[in-house]
Amino acid sequence: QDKVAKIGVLAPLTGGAAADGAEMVNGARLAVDEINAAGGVAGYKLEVVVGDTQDQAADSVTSAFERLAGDRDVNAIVTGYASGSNFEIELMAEQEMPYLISANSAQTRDIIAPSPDDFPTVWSITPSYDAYETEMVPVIDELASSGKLKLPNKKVALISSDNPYSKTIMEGLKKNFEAAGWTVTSSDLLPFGEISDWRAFLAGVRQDAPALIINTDYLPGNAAKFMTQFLEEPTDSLVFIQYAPSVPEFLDLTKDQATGVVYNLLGGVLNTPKNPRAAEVVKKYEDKYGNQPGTYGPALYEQVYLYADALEKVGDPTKRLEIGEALGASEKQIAAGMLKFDPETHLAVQGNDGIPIQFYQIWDGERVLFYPGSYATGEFQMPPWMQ
Amino acid sequence: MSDAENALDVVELRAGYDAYDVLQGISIHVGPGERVGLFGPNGHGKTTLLNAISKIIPQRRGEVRFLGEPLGGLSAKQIVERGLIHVAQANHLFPDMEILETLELAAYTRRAHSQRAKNLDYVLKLFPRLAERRRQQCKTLSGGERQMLSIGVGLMCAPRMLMLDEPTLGLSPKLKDELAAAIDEISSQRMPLLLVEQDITFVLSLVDRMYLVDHGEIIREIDRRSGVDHDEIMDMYFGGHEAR
Amino acid sequence: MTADTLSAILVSGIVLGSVYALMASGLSLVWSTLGIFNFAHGVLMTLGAYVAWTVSDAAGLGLWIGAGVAVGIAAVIGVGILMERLVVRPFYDNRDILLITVMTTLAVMIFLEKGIQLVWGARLKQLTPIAPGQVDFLGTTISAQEMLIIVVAPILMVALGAFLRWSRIGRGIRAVGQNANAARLIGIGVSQLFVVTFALSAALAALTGILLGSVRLLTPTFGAEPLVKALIIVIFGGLGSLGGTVAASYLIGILEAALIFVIGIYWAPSMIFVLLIVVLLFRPQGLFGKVVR
Amino acid sequence: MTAFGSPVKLAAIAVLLVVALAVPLVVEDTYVRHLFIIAFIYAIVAASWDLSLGYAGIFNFGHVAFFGIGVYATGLSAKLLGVDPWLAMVIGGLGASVAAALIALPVVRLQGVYVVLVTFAFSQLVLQVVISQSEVTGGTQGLVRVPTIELFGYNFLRDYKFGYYYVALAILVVSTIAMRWIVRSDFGLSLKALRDNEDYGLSRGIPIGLQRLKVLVVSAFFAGVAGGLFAIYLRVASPEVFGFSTLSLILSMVLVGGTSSIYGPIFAALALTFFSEGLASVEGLAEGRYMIIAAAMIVVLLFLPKGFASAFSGRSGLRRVRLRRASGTGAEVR
Amino acid sequence: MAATDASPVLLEVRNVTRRFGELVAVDDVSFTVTEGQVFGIAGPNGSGKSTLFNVITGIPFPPSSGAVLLRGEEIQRLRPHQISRAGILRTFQKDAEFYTLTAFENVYTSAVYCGGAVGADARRDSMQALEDVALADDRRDRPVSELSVFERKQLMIASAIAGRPKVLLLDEPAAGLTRPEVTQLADLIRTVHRRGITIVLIEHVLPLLLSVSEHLMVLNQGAVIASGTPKDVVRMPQVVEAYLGKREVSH
Ligand SMILES: Nc1ncnc2c1ncn2[C@@H]1O[C@H](COP(=O)(O)OP(=O)(O)OP(=O)(O)O)[C@@H](O)[C@H]1O
Ligand SMILES: Nc1ncnc2c1ncn2[C@@H]1O[C@H](COP(=O)(O)OP(=O)(O)OP(=O)(O)O)[C@@H](O)[C@H]1O
Ligand SMILES: [Mg+2]
Ligand SMILES: [Mg+2]
Repeated sequence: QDKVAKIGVLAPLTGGAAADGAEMVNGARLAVDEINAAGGVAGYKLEVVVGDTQDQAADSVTSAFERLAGDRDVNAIVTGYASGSNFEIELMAEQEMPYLISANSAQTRDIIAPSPDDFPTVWSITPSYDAYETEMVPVIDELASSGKLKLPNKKVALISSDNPYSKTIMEGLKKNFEAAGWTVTSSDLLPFGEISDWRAFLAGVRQDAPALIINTDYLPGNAAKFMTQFLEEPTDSLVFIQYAPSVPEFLDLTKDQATGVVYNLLGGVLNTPKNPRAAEVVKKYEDKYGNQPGTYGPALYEQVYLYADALEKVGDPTKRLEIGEALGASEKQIAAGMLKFDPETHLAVQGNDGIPIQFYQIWDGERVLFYPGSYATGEFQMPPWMQ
Repeated sequence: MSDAENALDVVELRAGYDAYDVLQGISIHVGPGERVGLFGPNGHGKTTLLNAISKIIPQRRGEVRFLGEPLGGLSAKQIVERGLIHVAQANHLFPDMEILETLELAAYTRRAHSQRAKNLDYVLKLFPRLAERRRQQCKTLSGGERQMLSIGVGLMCAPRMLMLDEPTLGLSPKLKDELAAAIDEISSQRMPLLLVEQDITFVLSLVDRMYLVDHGEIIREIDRRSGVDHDEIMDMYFGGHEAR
Repeated sequence: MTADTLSAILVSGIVLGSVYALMASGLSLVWSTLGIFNFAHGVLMTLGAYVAWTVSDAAGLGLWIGAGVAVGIAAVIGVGILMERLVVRPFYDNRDILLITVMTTLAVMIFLEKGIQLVWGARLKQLTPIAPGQVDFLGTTISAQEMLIIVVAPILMVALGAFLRWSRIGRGIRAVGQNANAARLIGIGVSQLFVVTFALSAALAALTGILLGSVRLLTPTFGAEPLVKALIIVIFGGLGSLGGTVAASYLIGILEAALIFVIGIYWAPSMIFVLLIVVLLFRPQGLFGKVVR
Repeated sequence: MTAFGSPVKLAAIAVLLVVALAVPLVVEDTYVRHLFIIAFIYAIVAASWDLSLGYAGIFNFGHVAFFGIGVYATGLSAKLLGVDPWLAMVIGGLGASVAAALIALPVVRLQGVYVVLVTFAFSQLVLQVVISQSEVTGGTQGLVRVPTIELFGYNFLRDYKFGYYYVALAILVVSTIAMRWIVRSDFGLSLKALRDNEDYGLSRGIPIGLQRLKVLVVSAFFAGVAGGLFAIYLRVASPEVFGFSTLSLILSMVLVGGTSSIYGPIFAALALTFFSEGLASVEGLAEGRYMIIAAAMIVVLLFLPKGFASAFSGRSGLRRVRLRRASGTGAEVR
Repeated sequence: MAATDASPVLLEVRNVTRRFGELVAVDDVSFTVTEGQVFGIAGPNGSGKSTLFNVITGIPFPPSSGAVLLRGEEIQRLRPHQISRAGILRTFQKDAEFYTLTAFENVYTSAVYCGGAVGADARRDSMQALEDVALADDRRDRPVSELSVFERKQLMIASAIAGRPKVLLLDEPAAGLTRPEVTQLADLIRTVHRRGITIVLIEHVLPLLLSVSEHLMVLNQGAVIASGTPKDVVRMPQVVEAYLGKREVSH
């Protein structure tokens, strides 16, 4: 009779983010089933228990956490994201609960960086988002200088919705573009949530006809609308949309309208022949659940494996501090790249030999990875409306 | 006692609110073309009786027949279609509707609809005030005007029998007289009438026969032709505590 | 301001207004006649759109969109009728019917919303437009589906208004809401009309959902934002008047479009709220409500 | 009607109180204690909402905003201004009261459902302000690491929620007593009177505007304090508190509990919290559980249209059978 | 206790008009009520009697123009509850009560908010008022919704008395009552009057109106068409024509 080590999964199963939540649970289950089929770890069978974070309100998250933590057999918790603020990190630290998290790495860093030693069990498999702000200009420059991208001018229009993720990126981009000598023609902020009408913004854009339009709002529905309305009267501009095009249904919603759109990802699945792990995970997921995963399915899958490795090393799930330590020492090729943690921030290390930033262009329903060159699966092309 | 000829037969009817019966098995009848009064102190079940007959509240036990047909299985709507019309006590009608609209709406059943124009003329002639104010909303009417409209609405329903619940409530003396004359005229065309009223003079001027109600039961039946006058009735009822 | 921007604002305002009119009129129908605020109105929209999607989308049955529209509306009418039976009728004669039905319809909303999530999942979906392509309207390009909404909304509103004002049943519906017992006494079948009203309102909800489902994206909470907008418009327009509701819809639609242009999309909704409060300070009975005391 | 201090009721409440005091001694499970704390907080919000919604008949849809203002006023003053967290909770209450006074300006002039619009618009405005002032409030991300309370050096953080349980219970008991006192006072009577008939109330000298203003301010204070406790206990202030799910959750506590009752919403808050969390631990019921809860709420209202409160107060949905009917015969009245 | 011509004026209505759009419901009406008087008002349906009460009390609306004076001070600009507190209390033609409160609480509320009494005083005042109307038995603890028509009318008057009125405006208190009840009501009005409360009475039930009023004013179409002692007024042709009809009036 095997002993049981339960892994808590915090996931928004109901509410607006339920699609993400389902994927998180699926990813974790996939890994747990596999590990158990292979005989478990260190004499333990793994088991998933789910805590529903609902709309991610503080009390829902805390209740879900307390329910998981109240179970003696739960000695680790994994999640894509549990709350907008990541406040639960402190609860984890108080109980010395091993906690692996994916999104909101800026919040994670803000909480952990001032005193990393207080959070020995909390680790983020997503790197710092700084690269979102810093990498854009060099990549565009490279495309332009290689002649793949012909820019009519050096103007950029930025738009973001009012959430910390999008807003921070937009502000960072603005600074970097200006420093590089670009003219930022607009940098509007929209309320966060569903936006069905982008026409007011697009009307302004059409007047300036900037070479580059960057939308950092990350909701896929909004992004789909944005593309549709942009294409009603397109301008000679490269369109970049943050994160949203990486979500599987973005392609279903926009169909051929998405061809030519550029996006980038940090900590997303690095699906390229150079990183076979990614293809393997994605395939397993598709085989089991019948649909393509986004970011969170593979992320949770990897988190469970990281935990299993740590458990293997320590041998006893109740030795939480040791498990936390083992987690922090991980060095592993995962679906998103090469994972190792920065002891100062507890975030994954970013970079081409760590978790790289990936630039994609959508082309005929395919996602073409064109940067960094070392991982590239194809070439950037001028979008159809610019040709 | 009852026969198929009767306009209305109520046999051993029980009805009430919530858990208790107000009507403890009441029996009355209205003969063909007969005018019958119901008289009794406040709160003793007269309104409840009319409500139960017209199915505003359920009939719990007993039977009600209109023109020989049992009403047990019918809905309030079907009863109105048969022509048994109940003009409710202090009815506030439809607050946001205009007078004319209300009257037109009142001819809702198919049968009433076909007589709409004629009845409307009659009502507006009977109550010229309603004609003057045809565009005024019901909720702004004065007490008496609202009472006129309630009666008018009853008439618009093309009644074959009328049940009036305190029709003179809040009417001026002159209008009361006019209303009595009008009711007299309507019912003299052999339209049976069941009249609930506290103004004993008014009742006596109109009915052929009356029932005295007390605690949800009939305690006495009086035939007008036997020549009682209102002081006697008052005596019967209130044991000498007569108004001056 | 150029003629171009003016027309863009106007067109976008008319589109918004038409959508609002469709949403609000169904809500207002039940509210202003029966005195019941149907919190589930938004989720009925969602349901109609999802059913239509299942029937017409390639991932579902893949039938013609017309079949989707028909089945969607029919299904939602059925749900509307069921709702009336189960969560409204038992409280007819209750003095607190307004508050109780707030609760019961809220419960129905939660029930259906979670049910939709269970059945269809949380991923975004989009309906095929009934009218594909784009058209030019007042010098601005919009999708043909939006044009369809612009055309359909006023036609439906006029029809509904005429129905309520002039038809026997329409007048009966209004009467029932104001005084059910008085309505019974003139031969109106009160429960039948409650059902008719709910069915009509459900049909409007479904149609709105289907029209909107190809302009916006479907999620289980698709109907929530429209519900809030409709709530605001119905009250603002002045209770008990369909005309007021429709006028308020277009007014707020155009105002919103103009505000988005002038102060941006970020503060426009708040500005509208501020304006609403200010207007109510001066017209406590709503914009088009009549003062009667 | 409330049975004024009936001994049975008093005894029942005393027993409940003793049980409530004993819970943490028996229940060591942190999770259950946590649920109690959350239920206590919502109970205060629901019961205080009933002051304006049930007793005064004001269609106030902004009560959750008062709660949210309490959350933020407390969170901000404790974290940014370094106010002692105990005091910060009071500031939360006061902040909510000030907001209520502001919103009362239009509300007292409006009739019936128009109040819904203004109060709802108000809560959306507050939300918008909170989100837009992200330098201060943390915007959509929220405000984390709100300081926690301390009492004579007692550490509330690693005691398995023992301390917070009693703090929440104490605040609940004190506010329940205060609210019961209010509704049974002359002021409470005048609120019910106005709800029944405004014009008649005016004709008996009751100042409508002033009473409404007072009840909004007072009920907001309780909601604000509850919000303060919420922020301090969870150590975070985030904008979801203004959201529709919070609104519908607490509204269902009020309505299922029974309007015009203080105890009803409190019991409903406990029942709903534990019922929904109980279902949450059943495998595979993530979405399904809300459907069950929704259906259960409808069933409760079908059998108890006046909510839980009517089940406790002898006066259930069924009216007392009156043996003596309303008198009115000439013989009786003399 | 009847008022004499020498009694000081308590309530004065001066050129009061109330319009509803085209309609002039109260048309330039002026009259005075002296201290201790029982002042009757009659008139056909819709002649503006209730509207007159409305504009005097400000519930629910003030006059379009004109002034209302209580003991020589203009009050038409006060807020409605202040007018009530100043001593003008009214009853309503349609049912009006706090229907979820008990009879006692109905009266008590008035004693507190209008009469300005507190605590034990308010309770004593309320009990006294209930005794005055003969409702002080166990019916006082019943919710109003369980009281009969007549009991509600008694209660309405009790709650007015508890508010310590200077002048009491009664709008058709006898509507729907049986004769013995009307008699009782007349006695009740006399009792209240003896307490020194001035009364203005609108009534269509003539035996009541004529037996208690000292002065009678008749309105028609919003305007005063007659004013004087009841005996004189009921004989005036315009009154017979507009209001009484062919009816014989015995007094
Ligand atoms: N809707 C109701 N719910 C509960 N009880 C009621 C209701 N309506 C009337 N009653 C009670 O039923 C009894 C009979 O009332 P009903 O109205 O039938 O009397 P009535 O003889 O018509 O008197 P009135 O002269 O006052 O109209 C009364 O005791 C009354 O309180
Ligand atoms: N808000 C209003 N809008 C329009 N007309 C109104 C309004 N209120 C009252 N009226 C009209 O003003 C006139 C006077 O009404 P009022 O209620 O004063 O009559 P009344 O003399 O009390 O009659 P009754 O004896 O029938 O009660 C009536 O014709 C009435 O219809
Ligand atoms: Mg009656
Ligand atoms: Mg009147």
